[in-house]
Amino acid sequence: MITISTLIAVPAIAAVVLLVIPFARQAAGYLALLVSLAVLGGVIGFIYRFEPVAGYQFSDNISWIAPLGVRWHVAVNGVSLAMIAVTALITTCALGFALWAKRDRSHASFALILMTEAFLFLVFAARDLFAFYVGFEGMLIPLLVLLVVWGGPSRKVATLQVIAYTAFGTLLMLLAILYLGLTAPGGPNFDMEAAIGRGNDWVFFAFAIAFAIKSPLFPLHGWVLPAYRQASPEVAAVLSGVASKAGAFAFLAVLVPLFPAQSEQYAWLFIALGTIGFLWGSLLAFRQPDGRGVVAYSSIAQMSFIVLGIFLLSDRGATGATFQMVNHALVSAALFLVVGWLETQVGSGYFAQLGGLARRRPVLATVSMVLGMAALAVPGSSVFASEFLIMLGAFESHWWLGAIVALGAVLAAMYMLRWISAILHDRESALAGTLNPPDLKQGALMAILPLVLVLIGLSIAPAQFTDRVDASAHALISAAAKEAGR
Amino acid sequence: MDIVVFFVASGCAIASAIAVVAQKNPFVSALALLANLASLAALMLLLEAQFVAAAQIIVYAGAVMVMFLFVIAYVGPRGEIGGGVRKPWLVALSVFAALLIAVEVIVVVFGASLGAVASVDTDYGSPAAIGKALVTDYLLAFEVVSVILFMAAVAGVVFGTGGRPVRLSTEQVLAKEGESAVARRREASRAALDAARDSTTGESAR
Amino acid sequence: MTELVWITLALPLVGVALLALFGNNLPARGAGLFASLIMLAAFVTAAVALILLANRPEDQRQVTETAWTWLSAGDFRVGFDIWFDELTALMLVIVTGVGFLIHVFSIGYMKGDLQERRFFAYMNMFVFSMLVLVVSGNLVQLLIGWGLVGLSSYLLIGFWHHKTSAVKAAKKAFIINAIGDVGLAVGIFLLFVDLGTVSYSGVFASADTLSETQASIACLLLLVGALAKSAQIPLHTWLPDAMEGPTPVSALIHAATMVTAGVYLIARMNPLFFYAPKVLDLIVIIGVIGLLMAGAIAIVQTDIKRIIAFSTMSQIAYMFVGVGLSAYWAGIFHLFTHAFFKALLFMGAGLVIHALNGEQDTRNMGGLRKLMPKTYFCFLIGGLALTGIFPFSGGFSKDAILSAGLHVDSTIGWIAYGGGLVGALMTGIYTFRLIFLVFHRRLSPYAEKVAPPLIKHHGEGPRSMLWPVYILALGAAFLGLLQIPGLTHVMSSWLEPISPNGMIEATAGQEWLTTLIGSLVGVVGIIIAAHLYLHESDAPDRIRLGRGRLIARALERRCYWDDLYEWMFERPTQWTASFLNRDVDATAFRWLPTDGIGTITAFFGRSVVVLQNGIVRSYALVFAVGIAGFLLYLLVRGT
Amino acid sequence: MSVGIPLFLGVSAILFTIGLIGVLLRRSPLTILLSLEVMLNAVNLSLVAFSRQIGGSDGQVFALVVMGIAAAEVVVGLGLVVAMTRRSMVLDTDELRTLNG
Repeated sequence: MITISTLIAVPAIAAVVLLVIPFARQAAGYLALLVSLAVLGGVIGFIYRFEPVAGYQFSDNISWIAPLGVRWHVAVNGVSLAMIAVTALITTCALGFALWAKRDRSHASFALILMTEAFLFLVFAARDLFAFYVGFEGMLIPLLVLLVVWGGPSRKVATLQVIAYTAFGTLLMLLAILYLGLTAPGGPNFDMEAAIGRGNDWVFFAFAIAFAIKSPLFPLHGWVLPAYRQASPEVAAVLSGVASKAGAFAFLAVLVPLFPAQSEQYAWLFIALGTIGFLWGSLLAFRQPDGRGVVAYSSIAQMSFIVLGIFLLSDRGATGATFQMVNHALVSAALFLVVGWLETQVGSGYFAQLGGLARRRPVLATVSMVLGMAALAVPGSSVFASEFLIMLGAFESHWWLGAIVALGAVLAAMYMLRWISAILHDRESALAGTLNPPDLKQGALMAILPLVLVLIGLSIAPAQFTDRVDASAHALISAAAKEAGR
Repeated sequence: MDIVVFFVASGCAIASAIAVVAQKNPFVSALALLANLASLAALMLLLEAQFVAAAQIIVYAGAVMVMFLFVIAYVGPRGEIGGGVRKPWLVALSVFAALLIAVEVIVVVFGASLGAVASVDTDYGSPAAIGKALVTDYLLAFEVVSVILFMAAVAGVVFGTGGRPVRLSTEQVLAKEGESAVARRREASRAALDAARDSTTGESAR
Repeated sequence: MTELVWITLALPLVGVALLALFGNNLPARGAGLFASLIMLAAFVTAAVALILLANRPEDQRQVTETAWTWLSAGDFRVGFDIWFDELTALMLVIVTGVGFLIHVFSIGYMKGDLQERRFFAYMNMFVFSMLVLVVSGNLVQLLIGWGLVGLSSYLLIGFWHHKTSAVKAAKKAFIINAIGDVGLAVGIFLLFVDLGTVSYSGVFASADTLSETQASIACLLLLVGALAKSAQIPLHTWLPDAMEGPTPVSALIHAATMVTAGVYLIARMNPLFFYAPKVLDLIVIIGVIGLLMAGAIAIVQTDIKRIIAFSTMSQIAYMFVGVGLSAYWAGIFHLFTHAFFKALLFMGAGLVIHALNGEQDTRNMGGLRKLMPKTYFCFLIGGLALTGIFPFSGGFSKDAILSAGLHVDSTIGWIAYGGGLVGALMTGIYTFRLIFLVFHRRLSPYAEKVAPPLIKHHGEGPRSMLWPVYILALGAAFLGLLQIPGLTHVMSSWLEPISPNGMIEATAGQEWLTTLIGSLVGVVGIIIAAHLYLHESDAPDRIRLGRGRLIARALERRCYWDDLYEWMFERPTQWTASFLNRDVDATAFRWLPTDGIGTITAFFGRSVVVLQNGIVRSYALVFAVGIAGFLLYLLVRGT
Repeated sequence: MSVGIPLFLGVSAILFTIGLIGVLLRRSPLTILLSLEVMLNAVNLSLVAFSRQIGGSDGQVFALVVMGIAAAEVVVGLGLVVAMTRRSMVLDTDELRTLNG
């Protein structure tokens, strides 16, 4: 029987092969695309075989580093499978976009994207703290290389900022993991099951800070803007789409189940930070001068909102947060690809140099409009469904909290409308008028369209998604919810 | 008798030490140091350390001071630089710190009772006794000192022979560069350093 | 029967999909024709469904059906439902019927625009959204329809997106409607928390378990949504700006259907509002203030579409008064007749604008009666219906609302009655001011230059534009006969079952009395308008610049609502956001944790670098001081 | 033995202080080296005095070692002075500030 390990191994092996053998661009691109499509197919297979109420499935549990008690223990529940699926999809689209954009030294860039995918799979599937750490830290390596080699003009500073932030967080987490693993009763044991409830406040916060940086949660979001601005579009898509979800996912699937008491005790803190971050990011997105800036701050807002949903420690909050993670991954990845496409065509992502692009470009207009409307959670969209659940959860815990975050949705409308009209509407800028960019088509469209279609599909029947993850999400928060007496 | 010798010798020692420190001309300072060494040798004789006293005279006055005088002669009038022209509070602090150390030591010395002085036989302080100690208990220290001395000699040769021998008097040097020129050069290099630093931080700030 | 409803719902969606995917393969004309045929089919199915429903016995006229579960989490489940009863059926027919006529009208109106396919796709999408809204069987789906009509409205207001003013108006409409959506959403949260359900049947069944406070708060929140969507005070400022959209859009969305959704919501949720009598009173008061204010503002406007827009706001305020008085059938009746005569007026205005090559300023019109007699005739019918002159449709429906106030016979009832009559006077004034300015008087120089050649070339408009106007004119003239006081009761008896707690219905005597007074007041208004505007005179300007100048200026600035919001919300938000972005976020969160740490360290390094001055003697001094200090420490410590 | 050991130590302290003042205040490297000699000799005196106090020869051996080290230090110091002179540098320690931060 095929397990999750296979899913992790395939892109990893492909990455190594691509890295070592200097394929030509086309060959490397199609090979990478083929691999990622195969992975996507595998994931779909897993989704069909998945039993929503059966807990963790498709597991492997073998000894890995015996003296330390580290085991290769991977398995998925509904939440992790959802994240794996969205990772596979976004990676495929990012590869497609990279192939279209014709990067130099492409075989290496494809290899690194696949490597990121493998590490992300490990993060989402790991049931052993050490393996989780390997994935959580390891995914940064290809991402940073992608950022620093294929990024924009200030890529080095951006990379330094990312390193400064994440190194701080993950070092704390490493200490916490070592503490939990080495103090396990009966010899070193890094299995997550063995760590449940054994942590103290310091260990809890060491994890929380690492996850908050990766998410990014409100006061630790400083690395986001430079990184998202400087990364090449496909890397920005992966970074904002799924790499940041690793942080939020870890809150839900690692922090809350492992530290039920602390999660309950400090839930107010994360709810407060999530609320502030939601409003903060929304307000700041409203003032950014460029397409990427708006998406970056909207990501900060949305990720803070997701963390808020997780720490509601309720069914609605957890399911809504999971759903929102998937939705936001799709939306922000697609938005970055669209903005990146614009940059390749117009040479600038700044609003002052865009505008009026809806004329004669129906495909671009439709795609951007659908994405923009999804991003501002127009009722009926899947993003609306997930935000509705989180807000309902917030309202159930405190009515005023629900009211505040609901008002935040108005801010989302403000900045997304500004994004839409600055790109599509009003007069054409001089630059866009002179360059007269073509409509979105073929290669780039093929990279973006799957994300849009999945979003539309999820909008038609969000329950198809929520029914599959509801039980898993509930299981993850149930211990902490029990602490709260809920 | 001893007490008279002690006071005369120590008075000479202190006076000559002050002369060493205060004299503008290094040549005079060196001569004052000779006097100081001699007075100390006398004091050591009072302490029945005959060998050390002799070594003091022979090694210091005989060898080290000669080297000093050679260098002073080599350097000539350029070695004559008056007392420090520094900020008054630094001078005050220096003197204060030094005097504080003196007072503290004296307080300790006279405040603590050292107890009875050990009685010694005539052998004490003789070359034989010292030599025996040097080659038995303190052999390692002895050898280390000799190695250090050797290395110092090599270093002296290296320092003394490198560079371009230019014979310029202090006045000439001052005329060539001038105090203000030195100051200006210092300013320039500092400004360049600052500029370099600002440009690096500025870039990363962007 | 439910199959027909599903088909009605699906048809416009199919239209959108086909137009979006294959629109480019259609000829420009074909898109309009296709969309209109879709609408015709939808109208037919809706009408058949209505007839089938009417043939059922009265106690079986409420059908619900769930297609699939839309969203679930824990014990929260909502389906994609239909809830088909008398009110839904009526709304379906209004939306598809008026929608069909306006689609046909648009074929002519939008001819020559390069983006007709996009226009018709948006129009079909709007109809779909509106149908989702009215057929919904639960509050979440209502909210979805609520949001989707807002989206369609945004797209259509900003249809000419190269115009900055249109884009701005579209954004404004969307954001204010988003505020309304939030109010509605929070109301839904509250109902779910209190009642554990969001379906209509569940809410209605357990509404009596709510305390009055709970019911009032929930109703207030729903009301926020209704106010935003229906452009009522204080969330009305988007509607006049929304006239930036093409005229058929104004007719369909901003007159006939979408803006009346608030009335529909209150009528639909009446079993809940029954438990919040204070909120109902508030609705009446908001309605009265709104109808007076909008009517007064309409008197001073110069843009033909804005005058009609303020009139719309005023008429919806009447509907609010009606539902606020628990005369739900009267509110819906007015909604029904209003859909006809207001669409008629908008389309008449559209004909005028079309004939004047896009001109909308009434000062550039005048004397069009002779050039466009058919339009004038239809417009006059619409104007009389709007003014509420017996026996035109608007008169019956408006008087039904006012007489309900008389029937209630409380302070609120009298406020409604008095306010409504004053409003009727204003309605007469502004409606006929508009008619006189546009159709009477002398031809303005502009109109004289532009209109005759255009009209000579293709008449008052293509047949596709004229026929819908004729049909609407028929409706505007005669639909009131459905409910002649004391004689016919089609409306009130049809809508009776939607309110389990009973409705207010005035006696025939009260209604006739109101009809008499209302018509008289309307005629007085017409006379005043005729006195001031029938012929060119400086009388209006004398009032405007003379004694009434303060009021006139306030009205021309639309009572300062826009300025108020700009200074209260818009600018502070922008300032705060700019401040946070430029000064706080950039320093505290982007600079401080990375470069900031380096810079601060370097700063401290540079401040202690003084010690490292390179002078060896200084080091010796520090050394000496250290030794002295250490010895002192040892001495003082003893030992 | 009529003179108390503390008196020797007191003299030693005074000499040490004088030397220290010289090191701290004078700018000429030659004078500084001479002042250092004064300090070292002061210490030598106290070493010999302590040696006498306890009656062992350890202190004296230590004093001899100090002398050796002092000689080495003088060689290096004077070598530096000579090197400076040969490079026609100003013989002023305040001007030697390449360590300036």
